Amino acid sequence: MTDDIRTKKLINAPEDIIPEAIEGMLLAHPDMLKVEGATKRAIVAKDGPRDGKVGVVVGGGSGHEPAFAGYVGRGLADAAAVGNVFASPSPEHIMDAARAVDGGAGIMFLYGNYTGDVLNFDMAAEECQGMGIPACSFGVTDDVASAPKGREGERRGIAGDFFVFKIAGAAAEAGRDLDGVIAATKKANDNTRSMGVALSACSLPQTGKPNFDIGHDEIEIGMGLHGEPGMRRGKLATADEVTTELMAGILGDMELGSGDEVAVLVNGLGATGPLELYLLHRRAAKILAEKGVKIHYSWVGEYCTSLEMAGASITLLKLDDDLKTLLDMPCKTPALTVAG
Amino acid sequence: MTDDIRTKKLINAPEDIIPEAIEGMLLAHPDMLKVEGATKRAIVAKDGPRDGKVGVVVGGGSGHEPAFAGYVGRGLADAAAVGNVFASPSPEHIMDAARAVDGGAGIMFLYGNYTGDVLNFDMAAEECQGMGIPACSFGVTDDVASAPKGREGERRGIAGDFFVFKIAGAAAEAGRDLDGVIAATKKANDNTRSMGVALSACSLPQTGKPNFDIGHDEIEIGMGLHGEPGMRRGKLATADEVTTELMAGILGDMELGSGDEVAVLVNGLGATGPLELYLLHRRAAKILAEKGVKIHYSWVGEYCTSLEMAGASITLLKLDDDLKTLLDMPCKTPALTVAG
Amino acid sequence: MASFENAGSGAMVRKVAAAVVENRAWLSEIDGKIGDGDHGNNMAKGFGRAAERISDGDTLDAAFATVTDVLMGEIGGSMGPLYGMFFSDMADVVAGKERIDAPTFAAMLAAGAEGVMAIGEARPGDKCLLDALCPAVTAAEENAAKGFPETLVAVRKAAEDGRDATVDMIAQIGRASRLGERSRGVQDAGATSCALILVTLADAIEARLS
Amino acid sequence: MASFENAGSGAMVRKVAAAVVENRAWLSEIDGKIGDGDHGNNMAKGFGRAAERISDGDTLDAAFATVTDVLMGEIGGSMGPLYGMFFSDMADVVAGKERIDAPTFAAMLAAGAEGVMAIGEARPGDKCLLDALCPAVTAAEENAAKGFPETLVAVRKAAEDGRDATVDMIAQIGRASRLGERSRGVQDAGATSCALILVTLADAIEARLS
Ligand SMILES: Nc1ncnc2c1ncn2[C@@H]1O[C@H](COP(=O)(O)OP(=O)(O)O)[C@@H](O)[C@H]1O
Ligand SMILES: Nc1ncnc2c1ncn2[C@@H]1O[C@H](COP(=O)(O)OP(=O)(O)O)[C@@H](O)[C@H]1O
Ligand SMILES: [Mg+2]
Ligand SMILES: [Mg+2]
Ligand SMILES: [Mg+2]
Ligand SMILES: [Mg+2]
Repeated sequence: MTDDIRTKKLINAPEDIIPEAIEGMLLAHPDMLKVEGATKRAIVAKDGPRDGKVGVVVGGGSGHEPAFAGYVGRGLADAAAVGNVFASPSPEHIMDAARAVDGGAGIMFLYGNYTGDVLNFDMAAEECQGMGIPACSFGVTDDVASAPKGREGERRGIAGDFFVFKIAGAAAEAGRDLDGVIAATKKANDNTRSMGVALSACSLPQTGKPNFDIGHDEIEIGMGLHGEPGMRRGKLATADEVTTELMAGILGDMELGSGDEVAVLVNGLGATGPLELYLLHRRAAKILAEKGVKIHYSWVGEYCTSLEMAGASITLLKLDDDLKTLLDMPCKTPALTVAG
Repeated sequence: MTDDIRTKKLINAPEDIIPEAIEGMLLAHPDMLKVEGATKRAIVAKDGPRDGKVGVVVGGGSGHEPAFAGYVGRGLADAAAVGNVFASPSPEHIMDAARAVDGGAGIMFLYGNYTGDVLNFDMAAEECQGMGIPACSFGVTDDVASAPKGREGERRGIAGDFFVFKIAGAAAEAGRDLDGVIAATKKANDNTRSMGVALSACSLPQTGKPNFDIGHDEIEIGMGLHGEPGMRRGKLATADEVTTELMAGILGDMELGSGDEVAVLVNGLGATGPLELYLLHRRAAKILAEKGVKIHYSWVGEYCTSLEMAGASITLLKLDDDLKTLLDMPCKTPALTVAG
Repeated sequence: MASFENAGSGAMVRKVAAAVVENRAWLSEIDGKIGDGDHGNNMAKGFGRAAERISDGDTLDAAFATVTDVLMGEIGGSMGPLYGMFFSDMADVVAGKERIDAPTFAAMLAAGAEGVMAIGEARPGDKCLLDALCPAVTAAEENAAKGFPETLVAVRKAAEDGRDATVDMIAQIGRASRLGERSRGVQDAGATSCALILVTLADAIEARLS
Repeated sequence: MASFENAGSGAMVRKVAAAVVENRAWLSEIDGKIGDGDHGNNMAKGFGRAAERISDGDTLDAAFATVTDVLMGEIGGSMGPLYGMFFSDMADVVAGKERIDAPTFAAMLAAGAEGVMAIGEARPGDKCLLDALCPAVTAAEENAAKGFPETLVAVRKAAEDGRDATVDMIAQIGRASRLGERSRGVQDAGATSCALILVTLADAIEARLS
């Protein structure tokens, strides 16, 4: 009996969920988005790609909405390659996106650093290079919980994607060449650190089962974006205590001192809403204030999710003048509008 | 044993959740928001209220984030009065908001039509009038599931708040006088219809218990924003079937025909994310297309929630030229930015 | 005829508050069945805070005024205005009185019920707190001439019977009014808290009389 | 020496695909313990679609190429490129051959393993599909001279032992590599699907030989 209990979701056939969601998304944002290519997995900005501009292609598995297609639009990503739930898009999906945004100035591929994404985007980048299109494949590595200091390159990409994508998109929009976009992206990634916590599991539409077990009074500190286990399983604690632990993980890994400036992202994983997220932001802001670190801007909401998981992550982007300028540049996408 | 199982939330003491969330919200958006008044429950736009402009005050219980304080900012609401979880703000909370936004041109109070909100906002409006400030207390009544045709005035306000607030805010921003703002608000409310569905219960921070029971294969059609039962309990159905039923409820209650234009809001209640919401939008858009109804603009995301409830609602706003102009006017708030 | 001193009534109101706080979980649970599950939270927050500001020696009207201030100023929700007016209008009747006898008590309850009806526009039979309150008013008025002990017995019984009768009613007011037949079979939360308040107050008065 | 005809091998690959689809839930479940719980979904989607496009009469290389096309073109994920290269590099070895004997089979598996290592940069011992695959390659190479029957017995055993050995390993690659000691005690999902593929293929070859 209990084996029959599946997580309730508002879906049709599980195997159709991605093409149908893409269709619904295009119908919702016809002013901003279109789909290009035979695979129908490349969502392209109507008002983005143009001759002489570096094409910015983001992507990854589905289930992280609004990432990744929600960040497609003028001033941010030119296209997103949309994979199946929790699975990287294929090289063909990615190439559909790349072809649509190629403006002769090269392609910047951006995604979270997971084996599948690295393999598929790297293959697409090689294919571009084979066609004479300069291309860079770049995996975001913001999750401090996923590998120790000194092994930063092995880290996963989680909500820090948001900042790295924004910076890369703005650099391309500003007319920088591929090397310039790569330099800005790399700096943004080097300056971004995140850590998350999960309170409940999510379940994949295909299986309908929680994809890990967690006790009714437990939390997983350092949980990944796909329900991968984190650093430790602990007892549920207060918002202040949890935030203090997440901030300790982040601050222990980056140099931040009095007079420095950061952007803050408090991100909900799916079932944790603004009421709770603002409690986390409150504590994070106090910790930063105590260190004399200034907050340039904060985003609090759902920017990179794990289906319906309960939990949150905190991300800091350490700013310099250039990063600040790029972060503040206008953009218009379904998930983020920065007004000019 | 099982009696000890509480819904996990990232909070500190439950009784502190609202003041702490307000603190975190102000620390996150110091460019847009400030708090005014002794009760510390009035969140006021930094760049909103001004002499000669009608002051727009929205409000209601907490737990519906980003409603209501998320809609405070230039071009939308001038202030929000923030109640406890699922409980209207008190007349004193509301008066703190009213005093902060009074620019000599009167006050427009907007909230969802619930006994508690009506009582408290009406008392505040009377108090304003007693002080010589013209004021209108207006409850949004968009939920077709909550009372039959002919008894529209008894209906609840759910996600339709979003459209009615936006129109009222834009009318005030455009410099209309109180009568003009009331007329636009009334027309927006008359032209707005919503219907929702719940898949799971939410739980209040104080009790930590699901606030209603629902079987693992059941849905509640017409569910209110606070877990109030809806029109019928049914078996879980596909996204297309559920959308068809919600749209039938809405379209059966408003006159919409070929050539008409609408704005669409597909709203997640808390734990239902964009992947599922876009499936609902897909079906809704097809139904509208079959009727020859044009979509002017769609919003898909979490705009008015019920804590961590799983489920969604669909809202249509039937547009005329004036409503379209007001809807498209720029605004800048934590939850909604419309670029100019 | 039996009566009690107005001064020194604060302790009674604190007993009422303690009963509300004690029943917080239960009141929220029944509100969850056909409402939004917060009645106990709202009530406990309001009465809990009020109790902190009431001294045992306060007059009844002063203690009631404190309850009103907290409900109307800080609590909001439906209960802020409804119980706020209830206690405020009751306070007006006893304000300035040395002692309170049964007829005064009956007049006080009647004024409170009028206050609730004036602001909330509900009636007995709507499945709301008036279904406990109005029968209690009638019982008080009908028994006041017989003195306090009989009056209190009658008030308690009327409030509890009225509360129990809400089980079979269809809600006509508040959140549950949208449910039609589905609202039947569940006891009303507001009638439950109202009966609790009236019974606890009656018990406290009885204790002071003897 | 025993061998089988290259043409007509499509049916064998469809059997492999059927085994993968059948084990979808199980493969996802073990991936959920230290991964993201989707291994069975990814694999079943890819192999299920490929099976629809493979005819029983296809050559082994043609059938493998179809699997590769679906995995690389439509499936993505980690398995798209990893198993994509596996089948693509195996296809290269048998392409154009009339019949396939045990040494060719061994060479084919070896090329597949090289392909996986070239793209994924993992090694046996990392707790991944190579822990089933590489021992199977070695077993095939060591037994090929003895003929197909012995080779298939050895390959099956090596793949299953290799799969079982992943339980005690600490993951060094993929999602689980961030877990350190916490990744121990759980069987690797990729090694499980790889053993399943190898065992099913060996069974199918055995059936064709006899
Ligand atoms: N207009 C009214 N007049 C009298 N009592 C009412 C009215 N509306 C609601 N009630 C009472 O309020 C109770 C619910 O109170 P509570 O849960 O605190 O408020 P809310 O419904 O706003 O969450 C109902 O059980 C009912 O007895
Ligand atoms: N670099 C690699 N080389 C070989 N196998 C790998 C590698 N990375 C991961 N794997 C295998 O992939 C399996 C997980 O596959 P799957 O769940 O489909 O992909 P993902 O981890 O992207 O969700 C692991 O169990 C492991 O055996
Ligand atoms: Mg995956
Ligand atoms: Mg309430
Ligand atoms: Mg209630
Ligand atoms: Mg996996």
